[in-house]
Amino acid sequence: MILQVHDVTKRFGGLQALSDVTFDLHTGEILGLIGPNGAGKTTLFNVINGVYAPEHGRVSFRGEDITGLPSYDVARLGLARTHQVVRPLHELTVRENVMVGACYGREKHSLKEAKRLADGSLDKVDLLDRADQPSGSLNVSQKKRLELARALAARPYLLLLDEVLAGLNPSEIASMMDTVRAIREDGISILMIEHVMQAIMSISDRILVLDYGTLIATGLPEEVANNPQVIEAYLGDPKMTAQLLAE
Amino acid sequence: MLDQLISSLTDGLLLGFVYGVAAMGLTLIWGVMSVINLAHGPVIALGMFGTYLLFTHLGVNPYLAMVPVAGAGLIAGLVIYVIAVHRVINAPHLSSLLATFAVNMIIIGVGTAVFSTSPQNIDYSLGSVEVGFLTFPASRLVGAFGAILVTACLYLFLYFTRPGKAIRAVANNRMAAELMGIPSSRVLALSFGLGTMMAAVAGGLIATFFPFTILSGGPYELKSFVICVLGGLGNPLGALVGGLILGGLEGLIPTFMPVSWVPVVEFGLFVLVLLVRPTGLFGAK
Amino acid sequence: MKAWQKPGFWLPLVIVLVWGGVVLLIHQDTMRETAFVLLMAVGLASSLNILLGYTGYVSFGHIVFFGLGGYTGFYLLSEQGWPLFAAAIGGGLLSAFIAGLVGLAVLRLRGAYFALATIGINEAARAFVSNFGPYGGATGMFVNFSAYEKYGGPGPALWTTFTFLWITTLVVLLVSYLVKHSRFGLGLLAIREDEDAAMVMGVKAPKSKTITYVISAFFPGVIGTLYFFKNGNIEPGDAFQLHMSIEMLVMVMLGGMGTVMGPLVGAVGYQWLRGYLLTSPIFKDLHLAVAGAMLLVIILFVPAGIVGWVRNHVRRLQKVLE
Amino acid sequence: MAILEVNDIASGYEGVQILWGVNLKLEPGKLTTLVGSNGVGKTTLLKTVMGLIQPINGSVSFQGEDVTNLSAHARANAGMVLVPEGRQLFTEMTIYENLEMGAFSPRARATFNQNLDKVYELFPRLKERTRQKAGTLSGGEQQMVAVGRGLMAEPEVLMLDELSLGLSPLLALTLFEALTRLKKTGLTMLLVEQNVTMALAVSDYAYVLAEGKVHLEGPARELSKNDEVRRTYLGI
Repeated sequence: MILQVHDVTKRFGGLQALSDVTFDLHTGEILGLIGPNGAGKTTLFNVINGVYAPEHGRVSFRGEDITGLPSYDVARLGLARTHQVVRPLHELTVRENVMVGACYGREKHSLKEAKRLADGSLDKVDLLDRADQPSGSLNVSQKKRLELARALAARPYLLLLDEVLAGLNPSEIASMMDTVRAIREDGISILMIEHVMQAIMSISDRILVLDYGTLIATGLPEEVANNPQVIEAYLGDPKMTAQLLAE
Repeated sequence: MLDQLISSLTDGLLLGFVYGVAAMGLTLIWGVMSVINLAHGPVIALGMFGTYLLFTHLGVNPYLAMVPVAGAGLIAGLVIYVIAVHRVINAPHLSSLLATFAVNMIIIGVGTAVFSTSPQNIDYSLGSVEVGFLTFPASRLVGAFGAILVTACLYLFLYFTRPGKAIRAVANNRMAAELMGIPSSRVLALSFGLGTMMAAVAGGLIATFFPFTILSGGPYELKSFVICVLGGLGNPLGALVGGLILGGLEGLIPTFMPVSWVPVVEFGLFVLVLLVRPTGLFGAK
Repeated sequence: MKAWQKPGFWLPLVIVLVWGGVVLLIHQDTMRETAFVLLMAVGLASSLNILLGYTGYVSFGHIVFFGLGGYTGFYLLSEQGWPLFAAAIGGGLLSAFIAGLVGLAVLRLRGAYFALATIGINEAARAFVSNFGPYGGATGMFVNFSAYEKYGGPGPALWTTFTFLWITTLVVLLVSYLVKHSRFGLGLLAIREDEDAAMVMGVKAPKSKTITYVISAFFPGVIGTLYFFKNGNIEPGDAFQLHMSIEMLVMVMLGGMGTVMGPLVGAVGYQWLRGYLLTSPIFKDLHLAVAGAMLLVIILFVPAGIVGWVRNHVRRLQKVLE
Repeated sequence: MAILEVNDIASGYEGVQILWGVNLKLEPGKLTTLVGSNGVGKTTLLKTVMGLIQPINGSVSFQGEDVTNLSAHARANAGMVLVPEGRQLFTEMTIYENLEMGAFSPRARATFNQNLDKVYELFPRLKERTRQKAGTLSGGEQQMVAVGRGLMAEPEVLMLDELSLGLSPLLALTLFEALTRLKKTGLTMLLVEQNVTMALAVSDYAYVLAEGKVHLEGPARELSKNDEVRRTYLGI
């Protein structure tokens, strides 16, 4: 068990963003996290990696309680993530961006060593030929790859991926999926948020479904896809629609 | 002892009203567009000189002179906004800080060349007023009334007129305001104009109390920072209360310790409030 | 490639090295005075740039460290009889210490709030020193004449001070380069670009920012001691001029923030312009207004500064101008 | 004739192109729905239509006139009104003031009182608390204010971005009911929704956006039976 989330609750003002979320992530697993917009998926990520402290509940990573630890300490334990809205460090080059990940990740590397590692992870995501360009000049798909490379360079045990496929075209999606699979082959566990259903259903070992801050379903992809509660969360309640039309 | 305490407190509070007006201009601009106007001090000084020139050369009553001074302040603000501020409104804070500071340098530079730095004063006395054992210059009382009047006008403008409400809407959510058909750029320019108008009027009022030079706006700009932070940046009514607190402190402190400690307390408090309650003493958390 | 093989590393150092060397060789008083003002500007602007340029935090009251350090160094030298070198280091250490104390708290503030707080700290320090007996209160201190004798009288003492300033400036530029091109500096640049993302990557932002604040406060303290020793007296009005703080910012912006060369170019350019305007018969009275207008043009149209602009437009010079 | 026409719009932000030639037409008096998965560019399209984002290519015409170069506030004055995603209320102002700001444009001022009555009739809950600050309301009430504010602008076309986002099913239902009542008044509307079933049920015509282009279009009733829509959403 690499990650255990137990009874996590997070509020913003009066809004209940997460309520009593509990799940485990097995070592080497790809766990998909889905749910409609505003369901609390990114908030859950933020609680796991220490951007927010939960009001209630526990997060433990590789057997260690990391609840409430600042995000930089969590990162140094070997938990890396990407952001939904890509956040490259604009004025730095692509390579320098990835070097930040290597220098401050799980292993503390010198600049020289970080450079070597950075080139390695850039190669893995097919960005090596852009290494010397300023990261602000990349297009969206390259920025997504850059974020991934940056997270990989930290040599994490667990990777949180927040919508790495959003905004990509089908061929880009396919190659990104290959990259994600290759990362898992390297022994890194993955928790990923995704809206591109076909992709997440095919790549995940298990799926979690979040709706209004509550886990409404957990299971194998095909189970989840046929769960009436999940369909309703995504497409709306057919009974409610009938009621609306009746009026 | 108590008499003295009350009298110096009253003195400070009366002055505090005028500080409040100066700070209100700064806080209005911050509240609407998140710009700290470092040209605030020189505009205060221009208000002083405007009132002085109208009085000395044209013989206009200094209080009446404040009407054209206010108008000129509004126009000056619009011009400053269009030339120096509009292009950096969405840039990092450093840009707008330095752009308004550049305006500060230009005003001080031209002002020094025109007016020199020798002190001037408005030679117009209203005598003094006695209330019980308290005696203070009548100009202070009129100044305080002027300040209350200006605050009331600003409040009525912001809450009961269309342009005023548009300013609040733009301050609150510029994109939504634009979607509702409010021309946000023009509203920003108007807000900046109003902010400098308040500074000019405050300058005019202060000029009736003390001698001044073109550099005299600086200390009031610093005081305005303190007041805005006490009252919560972006909160005009908070600025008035903050002004009273500062004026009160300035009145009270000298009865307990040497007057030279006043700025230590003021700026110490300023940094403390920024750290502990950046939304101001009465702002929401 | 080793650091000394890179022009970005040695170019600024060689410029200052040759410049100071020439002044020492020619040994002319007016030339020394001009060079003193310029090197001081370079040193101050470069120190500020270590904070402003690398972390993006806008310190509007950075002159407080020049004032506090200057006062302390001056006191040690004049009242306690310390040698100039030790007193200057003492002044720098005091500034660094204060920055460490204040930094942890103030650096939590972001953007304009941080800028305002630094103004407040400067004003509070000025007011405090005006009341502080050992430092001479509002009238300040005059240098004890015996302090000059160690260096063979007032004239030679000025040359010694200049030499120290020259060395200090070289050290600032060296440190500026080394910080930028270190693992630590990479973390700072990450903070500048996106502090929250940097923390998620493992950069300990609070600690890194405070260390940087301390470094960028140390040198103004040293320079302050040298400057006020040269002047022979110190008073609160001169030591904590908000105006000088902003001039430092302008120099950094003019040259290009976040580069090692930028503050050097900006400081020399700004001081040269200022000197020219002050002596020109046409602009003499309007020098401040003209400088303001130029600043405005730079902010509005060349926000990257001179060095930044050149780097962005002439790719070949990117390696030369760090 | 279409009241609003989007011709071959290419758009994006921060140098990232998201839309690659979108065509759309709104027929007067009809409710049109735009659906598509997350991140496909629905909000970008609405923002481009309103002039908050300048398109890379293409044009927008409204009532037969090209408005591509008009500012957002000028378009609002002409009768194009967007109820933006995330409500974007004036949180520091009261409900009444929010509605008042909705009627800022000269064309809306004349009918202020009638529109106010209409909004209060549609959402009686707002009338009870006109003096309450909008920021203190619940999510559903905020959405009512947002829609109400849009209606106060006397729109010729009302665009609604993510009407039911973050609302509980019951509140979503309330808002959809309001939508159907507005439809009966003959208002032209463009709805962006993630609740596809409900959106298609109330709409006349629908567009499905995928990969930055219009992927499918047709009468809503037909699309609601189309398996392809379902597939884009659930990946089955």
